[in-house]
Amino acid sequence: MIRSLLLSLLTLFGGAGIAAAAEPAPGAIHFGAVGSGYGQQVGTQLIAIAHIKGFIQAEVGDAVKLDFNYFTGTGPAINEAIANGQLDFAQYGSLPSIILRATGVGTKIIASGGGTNIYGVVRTGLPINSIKELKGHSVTIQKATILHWSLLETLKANGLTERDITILDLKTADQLAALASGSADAEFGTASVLPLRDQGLVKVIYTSQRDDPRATGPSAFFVTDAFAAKYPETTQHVVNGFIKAAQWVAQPENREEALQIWAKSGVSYASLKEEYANEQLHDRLDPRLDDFFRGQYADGIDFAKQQKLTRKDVDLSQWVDPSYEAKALATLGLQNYWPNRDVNGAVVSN
Amino acid sequence: MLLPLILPLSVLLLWQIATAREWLAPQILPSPLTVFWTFVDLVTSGDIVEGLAISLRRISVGFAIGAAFGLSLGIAMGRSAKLEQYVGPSLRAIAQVPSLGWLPFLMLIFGIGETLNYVIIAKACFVPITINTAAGIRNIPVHYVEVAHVLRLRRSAMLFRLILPGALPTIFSGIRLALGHAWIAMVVVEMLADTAGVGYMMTWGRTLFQIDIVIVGMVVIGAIGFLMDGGLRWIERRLRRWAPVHA
Amino acid sequence: MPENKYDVFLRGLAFPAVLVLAWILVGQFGLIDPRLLVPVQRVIAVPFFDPDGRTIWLSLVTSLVRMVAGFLIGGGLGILIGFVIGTSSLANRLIGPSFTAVRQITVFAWIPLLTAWFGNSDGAKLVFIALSAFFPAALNTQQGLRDVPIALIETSHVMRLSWRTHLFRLLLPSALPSIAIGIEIALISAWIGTVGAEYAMGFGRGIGIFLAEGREQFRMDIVLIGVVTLALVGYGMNIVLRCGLRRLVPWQRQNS
Amino acid sequence: MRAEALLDTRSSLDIQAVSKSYRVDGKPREILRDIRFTVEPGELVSVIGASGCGKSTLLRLIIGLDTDYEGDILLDGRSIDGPTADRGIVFQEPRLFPWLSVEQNIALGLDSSGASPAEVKRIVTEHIEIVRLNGFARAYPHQLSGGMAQRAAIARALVSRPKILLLDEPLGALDSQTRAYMQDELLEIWRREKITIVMVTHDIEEAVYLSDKIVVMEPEPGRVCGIVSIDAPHPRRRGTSKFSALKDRVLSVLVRTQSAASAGLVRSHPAAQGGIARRYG
Repeated sequence: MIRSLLLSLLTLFGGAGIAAAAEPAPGAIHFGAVGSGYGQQVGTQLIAIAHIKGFIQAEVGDAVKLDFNYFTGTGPAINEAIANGQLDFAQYGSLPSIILRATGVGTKIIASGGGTNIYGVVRTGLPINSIKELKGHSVTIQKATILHWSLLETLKANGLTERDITILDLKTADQLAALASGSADAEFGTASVLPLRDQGLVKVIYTSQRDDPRATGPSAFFVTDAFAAKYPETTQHVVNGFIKAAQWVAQPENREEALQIWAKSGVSYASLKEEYANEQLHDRLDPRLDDFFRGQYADGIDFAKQQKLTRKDVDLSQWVDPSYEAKALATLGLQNYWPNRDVNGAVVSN
Repeated sequence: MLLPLILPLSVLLLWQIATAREWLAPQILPSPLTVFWTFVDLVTSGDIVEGLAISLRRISVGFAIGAAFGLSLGIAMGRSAKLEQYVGPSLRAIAQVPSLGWLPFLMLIFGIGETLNYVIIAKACFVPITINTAAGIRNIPVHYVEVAHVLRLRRSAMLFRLILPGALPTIFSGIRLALGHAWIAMVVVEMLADTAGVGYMMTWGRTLFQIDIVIVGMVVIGAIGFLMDGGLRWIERRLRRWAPVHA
Repeated sequence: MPENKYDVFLRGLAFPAVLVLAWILVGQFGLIDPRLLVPVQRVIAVPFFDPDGRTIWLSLVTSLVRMVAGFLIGGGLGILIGFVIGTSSLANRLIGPSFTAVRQITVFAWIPLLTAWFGNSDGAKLVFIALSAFFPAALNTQQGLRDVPIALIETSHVMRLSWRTHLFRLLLPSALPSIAIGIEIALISAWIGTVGAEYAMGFGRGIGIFLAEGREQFRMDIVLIGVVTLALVGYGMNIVLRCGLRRLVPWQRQNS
Repeated sequence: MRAEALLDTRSSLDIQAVSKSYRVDGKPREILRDIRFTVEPGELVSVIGASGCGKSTLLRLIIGLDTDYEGDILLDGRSIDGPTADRGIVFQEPRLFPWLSVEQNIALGLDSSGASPAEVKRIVTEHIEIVRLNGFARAYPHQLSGGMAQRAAIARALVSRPKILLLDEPLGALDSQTRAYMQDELLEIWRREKITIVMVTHDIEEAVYLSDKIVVMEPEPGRVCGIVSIDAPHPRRRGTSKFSALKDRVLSVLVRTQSAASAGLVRSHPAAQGGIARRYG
């Protein structure tokens, strides 16, 4: 009531410029994503490109302050921040977001964030060269993350189950210590394990990119229900910016600059280069909410239920809201820029 | 008297109202009933009992090791001023570094697992017990020491009749401090770098964003801390029956 | 045996000196994997020459500011609550048992709840630091007031002192040594709380995050310098407080 | 036969030109200067003087707590070296270990004797009777009155059958009634145990009432300024004119020295009391 009153007053005295706008612009928009290491406040995802290259700022206008937060605490930390209303948008891995959704905190999936390559490494000196040989050994991961999911998926693909190995649930830094001290024989991790290999501590026996693209860790871009309800137009602007960032990254001539941007986060340039080697960023960082994306998320939801990570069911169809993305693609004329993939990642149509 | 119950009950009531009226999202503040049923679940499923058994075993072993070393070194330092001058400053500096600071190294040396827990808990006990034992012995009134000399007490009598009972109050507050520190250190290690125990259960609750599990963990940790402290007070009272009772 | 202060000081240095020497030797002969036990000179150089290591200065300042803020809030509230339950028997019966019960919860166990409530923001950290400082401050204030000699309280009653005089001439000065100890412990707890909060909550700057990041990147030199800094700040604070508090309570005899 | 047994339990003490100084702030400060007197076997000798005259220091030298002095202290002709079983001491405060019961405290006196537990038990029980603490064997020190605690301390000093008993103002902290009673107890023990006693006191009446000989000291530095022999038989009657005359004699030796008259005796008493009150308050 009061706000609409104020609004009409504003319209009266404020002039015609914003008179037509049905919604007031938010003073600031808060974004969250996973960050790492020292260096600047920047991450290694699409959102970081949108941030540094100013795609979103350009869409929402300079009057709106954009606040980007990169969390070292990964999933749980972002969940907590969303639940506390500290974030309006976030890009992070599927499992933590499923856990949050299951508790009933309102979010919408508005774009895919692309996949993260997952590496399986073992301590150097151990006679283990394949996933099958992990049987009877201890593997360290952080539970309730895409790494957990990826490990179990990979085991399944190799005819092993959770019971064939010992899982040590540790945070990244502690995983290093566990490997270095010999408490753990193997680790499933992201590109952050590559420097360890370069130091000669571990050898890589598995990468999802090479061995099973479906086990590549999915991520998504979210908006909170509260924000989307209050600022539907701004939400659309943000998604437009996000898609523009994806389009920019997809162009081969920008690859080098993108890697440089991500390297500011503290993840080494060499690691990033290797993470995306032999691959088009166009394919890996596909923002489309297609069947492949939905398939991976559905897998994640099943997994979370099996592992008793969630108490309530998550209905994916209620959760994914493709309308913003569709509108953005139409606005930008990019309907056919990224192909449709089936659940296995194969291109079905264009 | 009902007076002490007023505050907890009104907090509980406010909590219930807050959740019933959804002042706070239930994900952030689950209702007291949810917490209660989670507690029942965790007890009947054996999760809590199992976690507690692990935690209590850790604390017993770690405490035993730390106390044994602490008492020995403390007695030696209390009796030899020279040893105290050599070791004392380093020990007090070590006391300034919280267990959290040691964690990175100890993890590399001992790996992740029970040894690490024992070492950290033992260290948490060792420092306060050593410092307090040494201080307790040094602060035994010189009056009594003179009596012991005049009576030419043997070494054993000196230790068991004068030094230990004389230093007992100080040693005991060291032990209580040590057990408190040990409990904290253990919860910290379990929360940060372990895969079992009550502390891990809480971190897991945080990961799953199930705050009811977190609250249950807090209550359990508080209750155990309370019982341990109460138990030690009781033992101390029994050991100090010679002391006049304060009104 | 004449005890020269200088001699005693040197003896205290003997043990750390042996340790450092062992460290240097181990490094020289490569007895332990240098990735785990970084050579001394590299650790010392880190805060000055390494671009990642140099962030320690900003981290340290951030942590100190955070600590002081949390300490002021928590310590202040602690003294207030301790004062209330230490002087009013009604308040003591009303709040005392709850206070004792809540105190038993290891401060660290609050972190998951605080992060759920306040996120990983500075707010959550501040609350945690305040909580760390609160309990020792409250406890020692209460104890100090409870231990005011009955004889003096009776004297005050007999002289029919006004509440103000009673408070400022008897209660506070008498409880001051205990309150001072409470402040000392509260500040140390606030420091540990600061590092712990940063370490466990992540996000932002601070010496705890510096440490956590060093670990995540497997930079033992950074971890080592972080821990040393942490210890030095704690030790330094202890010394400063001892001197400061000694002035605060001039009538108390100090045992050497 | 009987005479030999007596000789065995009594000791003589010979203090020869004993001097003692401390270093205070780097400067030497003389505490005792050229102390000389002898104690015959079985004698009860009091050392009296104002506070600060080094009475207690002297006792610490005799018992062997402090061996850094000039001159000689001979016990039965042998110079002493550290505490031994043939000398017992009772301090001004009882100094009972608060965590031990009365009987455990007394048993401490036999710790180094090598006596069997049964023997210890027997001797301790016997001495509890001597100091009339029957029924309090298992009491803790805080449950005893000042007089009872001091009797327990005396028993602790006696169990090892010392040849000489040193008393450092043992009754100083007691009220006057208990004190008078304890003086008689002490005489009784002295008589029964046939022991040599050296007692430090600041109470002239007490010295006159108990002693065979009174060594009068003056302070700064502590010196002997006179030795008064009391040859009256026990029990002595306090009110008599003879008793008063003896007191006057001792007093006259004391007042001869300026410092004792002005600063010493008059002020020493309340000051000592104040000190005690602080300690127990």
